[in-house]
Amino acid sequence: MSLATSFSSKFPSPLHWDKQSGGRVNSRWLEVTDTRVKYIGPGSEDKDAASVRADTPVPPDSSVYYYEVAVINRGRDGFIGIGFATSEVPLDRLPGWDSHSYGYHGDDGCAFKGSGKGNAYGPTFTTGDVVGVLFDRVDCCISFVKNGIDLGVAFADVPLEERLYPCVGLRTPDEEVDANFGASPFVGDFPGMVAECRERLTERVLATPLPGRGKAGSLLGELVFGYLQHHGHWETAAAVGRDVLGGAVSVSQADIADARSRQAVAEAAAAGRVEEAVDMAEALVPGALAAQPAVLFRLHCQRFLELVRARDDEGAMRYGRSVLSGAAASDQDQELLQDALSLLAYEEPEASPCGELLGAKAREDAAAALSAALLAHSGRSAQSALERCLAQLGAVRRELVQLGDASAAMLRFDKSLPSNGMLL
Amino acid sequence: MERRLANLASERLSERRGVQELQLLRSLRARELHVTAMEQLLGGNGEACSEEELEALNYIMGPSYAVGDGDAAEEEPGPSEPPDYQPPAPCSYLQAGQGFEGRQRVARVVNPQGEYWRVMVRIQELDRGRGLVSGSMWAENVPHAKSPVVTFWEGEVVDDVNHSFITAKWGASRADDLRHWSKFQGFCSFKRQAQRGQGRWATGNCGRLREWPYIFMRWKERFFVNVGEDCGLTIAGFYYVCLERASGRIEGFYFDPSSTPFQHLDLQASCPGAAPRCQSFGTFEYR
Amino acid sequence: MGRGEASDRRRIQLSEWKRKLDAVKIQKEDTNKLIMNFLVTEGYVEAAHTFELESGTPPGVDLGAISDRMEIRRAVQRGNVEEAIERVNDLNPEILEEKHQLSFHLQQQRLIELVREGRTEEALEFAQEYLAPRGEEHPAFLGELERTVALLAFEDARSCPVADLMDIAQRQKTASELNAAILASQCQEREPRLPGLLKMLVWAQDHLDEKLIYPRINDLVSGELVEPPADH
Amino acid sequence: MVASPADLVAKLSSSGDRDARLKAVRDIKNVIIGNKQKKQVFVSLGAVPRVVELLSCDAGGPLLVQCAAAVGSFAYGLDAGVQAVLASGGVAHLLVALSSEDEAVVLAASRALKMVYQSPMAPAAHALAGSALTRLVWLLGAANLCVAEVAARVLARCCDTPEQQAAVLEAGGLGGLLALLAAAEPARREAAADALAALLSGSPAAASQAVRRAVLPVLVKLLGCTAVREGVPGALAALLDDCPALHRAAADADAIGRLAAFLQDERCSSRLKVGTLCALGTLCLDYEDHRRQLAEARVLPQIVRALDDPDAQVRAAACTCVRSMSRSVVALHCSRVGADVAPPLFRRLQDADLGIQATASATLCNVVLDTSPAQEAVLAAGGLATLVRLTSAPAAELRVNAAWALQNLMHHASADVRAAVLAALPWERVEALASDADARVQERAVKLLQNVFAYCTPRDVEAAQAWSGGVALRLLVSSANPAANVPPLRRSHSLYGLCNVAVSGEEAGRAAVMASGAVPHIVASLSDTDNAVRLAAVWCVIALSEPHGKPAAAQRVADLAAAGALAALRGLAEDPPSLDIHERDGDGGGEEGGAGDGGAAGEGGLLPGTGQEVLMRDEDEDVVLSSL
Repeated sequence: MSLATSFSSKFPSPLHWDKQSGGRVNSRWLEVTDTRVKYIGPGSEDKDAASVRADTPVPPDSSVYYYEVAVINRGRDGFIGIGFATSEVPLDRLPGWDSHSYGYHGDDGCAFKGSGKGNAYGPTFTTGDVVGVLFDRVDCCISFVKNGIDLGVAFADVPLEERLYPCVGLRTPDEEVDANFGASPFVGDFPGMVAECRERLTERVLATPLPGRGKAGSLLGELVFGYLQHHGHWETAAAVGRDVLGGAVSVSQADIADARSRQAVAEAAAAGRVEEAVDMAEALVPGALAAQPAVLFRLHCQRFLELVRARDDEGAMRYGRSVLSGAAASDQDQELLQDALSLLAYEEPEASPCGELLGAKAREDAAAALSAALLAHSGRSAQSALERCLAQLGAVRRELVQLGDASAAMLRFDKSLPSNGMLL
Repeated sequence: MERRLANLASERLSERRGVQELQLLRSLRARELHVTAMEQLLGGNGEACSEEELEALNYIMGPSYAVGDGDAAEEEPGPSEPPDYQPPAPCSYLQAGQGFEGRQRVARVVNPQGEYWRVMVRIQELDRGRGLVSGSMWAENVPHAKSPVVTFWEGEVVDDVNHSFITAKWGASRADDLRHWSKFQGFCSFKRQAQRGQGRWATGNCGRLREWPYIFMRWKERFFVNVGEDCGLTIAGFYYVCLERASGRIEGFYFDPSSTPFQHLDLQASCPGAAPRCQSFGTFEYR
Repeated sequence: MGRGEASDRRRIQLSEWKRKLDAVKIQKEDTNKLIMNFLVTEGYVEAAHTFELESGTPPGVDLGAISDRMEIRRAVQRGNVEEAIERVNDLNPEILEEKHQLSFHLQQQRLIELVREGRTEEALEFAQEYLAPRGEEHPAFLGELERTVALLAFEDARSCPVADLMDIAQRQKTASELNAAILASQCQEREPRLPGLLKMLVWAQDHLDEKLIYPRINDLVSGELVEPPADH
Repeated sequence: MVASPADLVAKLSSSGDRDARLKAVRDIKNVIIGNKQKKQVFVSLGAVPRVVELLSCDAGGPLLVQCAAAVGSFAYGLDAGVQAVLASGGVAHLLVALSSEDEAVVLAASRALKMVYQSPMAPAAHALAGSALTRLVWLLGAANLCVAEVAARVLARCCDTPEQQAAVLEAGGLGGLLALLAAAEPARREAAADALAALLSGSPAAASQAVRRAVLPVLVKLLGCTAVREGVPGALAALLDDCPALHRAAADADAIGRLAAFLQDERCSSRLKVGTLCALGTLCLDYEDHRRQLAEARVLPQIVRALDDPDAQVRAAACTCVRSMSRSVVALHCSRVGADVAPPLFRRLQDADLGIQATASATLCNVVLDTSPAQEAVLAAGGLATLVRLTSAPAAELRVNAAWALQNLMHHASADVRAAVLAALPWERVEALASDADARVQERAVKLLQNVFAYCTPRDVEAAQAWSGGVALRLLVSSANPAANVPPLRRSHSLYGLCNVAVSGEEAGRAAVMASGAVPHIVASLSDTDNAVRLAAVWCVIALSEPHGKPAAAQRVADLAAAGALAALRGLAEDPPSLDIHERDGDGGGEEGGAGDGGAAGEGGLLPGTGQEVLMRDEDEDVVLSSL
């Protein structure tokens, strides 16, 4: 059913009309079978109208919802209403007559919203026509599509808190319609509609002004510069400082030296020369490790792992007992320790469940943790401003999506990024 | 029934001779439908319907009392197949170029101008497929108008396909429809086939309108051809119209909440200079 | 009202938020691509080259094409409009064919440069030969045309009422108009992606403010998290 | 500063020195790009053929690229340039270049072709050899979207004849175009839609429905997209052409309103006007409510003005549009078509372009109807004289329209109009039309005659007879003769003509018809196989048998009976029960209810009834036939 929503939803999507939804006397004027509805009442006057709701409302987390209704028979007068309504709306009138109810009517092509009097909207529709209904929760509007052609917005400012159900109403004899909730291909170009909605949204977002031009007058330049410097791409950083920032900033030799030595420490750790790394770190930023027991513990573990890796089981045992035991402060530490020790139980520790601890990844993590600790201790952040911004963006978006925000769900962060999957 | 038929036949036989009579008799026998025809020809003055007739009409037009009464639905579940309704068969008097002459009763009370206008109508175009008809209407000795006032109207033919008896526009309620249609005796007498047709011919018994001796229409004037909107006349309303196919007689009632109710239109198919029942034929086509 | 709102919005403390941040994994290669994309679209070819060497990030597009574009831009900035025109036409003849305004501005710039070099004779000839006809073709340009030709009327163009044309800023203007046109013709996005992402961040934070109280980044340059204000 | 144009041109064909030539071409290119005046100079110096020549000789990539660019520039924005390029066979060479190995050359050639094909003067690329075609189709999928777009633009010009369309489809153009239709950039989509429309136009709508339906929404969307709208209306018109099923859909999407808006825009280019007017013309051809929408859009002044546009294509398009509008009384009224439309229409009757004359005269057929608010204006503008003149026009199309217009003008003609027509139209012309080489004209002549005698008085009939020197009736009789091989349609109208004479001419008229030797034809026609003919014949009988009860009528009935009329009529009555009998009873009943005494039904009472009989039987006809 994800067909009918812009992305697969954890909520159910409408599948068919709800026979019972009527309740009131008029429901028996309708012959409801699955997605088909036919009017069999007297059809004399407005009070003979009868509507039916879908089994479930529009998934609350869908950004764009779409369904189609094929008019099988216009019946006597083709008083057919198609649209949405909340569960509170009584079903003895055509959609659009009551508040919290929206309808497009076939006989006059008018759009009704909470009133018995409609506004001129689109063409009339009749036997053989297929009418699509698009609920765009990003722009908070409902529009209709006739035989694949977009008729434009019918209702703007639709309050998103309304739990709208797809809804059709019939009014004169022989009127019959069949709905397609996505089970079969749509006549309208739904993916196209989603794409357009996304474009509109992206445009709006890109219209947001960027604050703070930054010290050197170029926010972007500085972020890029900071990033390059942070990761030690000195040459590029220099080039950016010169070309982008017009020489307003430049790479200080001190920074380079400082970073280089930090890099050396990290490299040592990454190469598995843990002791050496620790000593270098101590020399570089005295007290940094003492200040961060977790990191220190991580390094100890790494040391232990190196011993295991070197198949120096005895050494490992000894080291484990003397240094590691009792050094674990947090639960995470405990966990790590257990896994690490478990390695001793195997002939081929690499092949054991915790084998990956002996991989390069583990080393790099340790190295990363170490250099982060050093940075933190010398008052620098572990991440560049740019990375922090991106992380924030990811976190905020995730939060929005979880809160069922239609727009955020629609925004393709990955689309605006070089590679897919990032931040998602 | 049979007796009346026989009477009529012999009555005519006594007046006529030869092949023609024989043919007439044969033709009369040939069909049961004529019974109805006989009845409405012999009986029924053209005035409004009786109470019981109105009741029956209610029934036809979709009974209001039936709403909410349960068994109504049970006893008559809607047919699963949409019935094939048929439009009225072509009629000699309903085609492009056909003229009509007569008068419209403007007011019940006599006004200085007199209570009638002389009216001429000409059918301009007929689109059977879409059930559309259009034409122009000349009204003479209209208050404050030296020359005849000419309007152009567009109409719909009640054909059970595109248009039903229920107007549902131009400010006409179902009650208005009922009240006006009922003024046509040709409409009242169709209660005899009445079943629940909800404003169309009885669903159980389709195609009646095709053979019915009357054709029902709604004429809506669109604009004044030769005078301005300020000519003191209104075209806000529309006409309920009933054409008797056999004789080419047209009756109509003007409906406009804000005008004198039931202004009555009474026209006869006419052809300038032609003897009765004679037609002369023009022809034009859009290019 | 405002208070009511404030009170019913959930609060997320720094610690909890940090955990959420840690959950967001940012691949270095992605960020590198982002940087490369910035350098490329902005046309910092040299930096792009260096970055490719230093980080091993592929530039994705043919740096040659960019450097063409850059050289064209620089040509204008240097005042060598003729060279710029020739290069553009080699790159894509449609650009100057279809963008009358741009090609007018280039010719205008050409005149300005001639004036700058004091080649008044040529300038005059050029104006008649190349600028005047365009004025006739596109009356919209007439005003600008007259201003430009006015340069020739003064002894010292630098101190005349239309001296602003002699400004380097004028070159810049023409250069960037040209640059944009070329980018457009290469159906390459004019904007790098980085600003887009930052705008998204601003937008998304504003959006989330309606629903939550949480640590924000208010100063993008520093990227510092700001504790949510304690509510009382 | 570059060398003088003359020198440059000279250098083009300078001795073997390739680099010199390359430089020359490049210099020329750089001078002319975006510079109309310079183009003019070089064109008049004969540069184009030389550049094209270089293009043809395999001179290696760089030179080809420069040449292609130069040719493209020449072809852009300057008619003389386009002509020069076409004349020197540039297109063919560019098409060849498309197949080059060198991508740079392909790109350059594509761009050049694009420039060429932006001009309406561009040829229908019938020259396309199969290989070039397959190549183009292949290029539709080119990674370089510019190339793909160009391929589409060129293909759009390769679809003039069914053969070409077939060829493109054969080469698999459809798939490629549909793919391009989904592209992001409006320009590409427009190119694709344009090509698709061209590819489908004229093809049986049924066959291409699906594709058309797929294209329509894109085009409609593009209507709203200012960037590319130039070509969109034209494409739309082509797409909607003889595919009424789509007209509704298009109108649903408010196509009419949007198109009309284009016309209101002062800066509306000729190309845009042509496409828009054509599209509107197509949309308003069949549907009354579409005409009304257009009328309500209040752009008639613009449309009428377009009738006098300097650009012939615009004039033609405007004509078709006005013609569609004029096909309905309401539209004419609502859109205030009236006096103002007549003069330009007449100017168009003098138009150099025959097609325009034809459409203009066709439009006239509609605006001369007595219901048309423009009738007076047309007559005042000397319409009659013009129409009469056109009846002897060499082009059959014009004669048809002239006769048609006269027929319509005569329909329900007022006394004045009737008199005016008879005065302006010499009887010889009518005879000429009646014996015209073109059958359509003959038919119109008879219908005209039918109208001459319709709805009028005995004096009118006399006048008409006098006008024809008494032979009008004879003409009708002869063309009503079932024995002569006259198509049924014309015979039926001749019979109506006779009927009209009898009805309008009253006693004298009836006598004249009886004496005209028409009776045998009428009676024979009563049992004609053609329904319309029988119907007409019956009406003749009815007319002749009136006024019943009068001895003269009785005599005529007797004569008709003697000629076998009654037998024939009885034959008609012999058939399964149907509405007719009923109707006839109604008729008799009318008598009883009405003034006349019961007896008055008489012979006439039966005969008209019998008339109705047939009248009411249109769709029972086959049953009748089987029973006859």
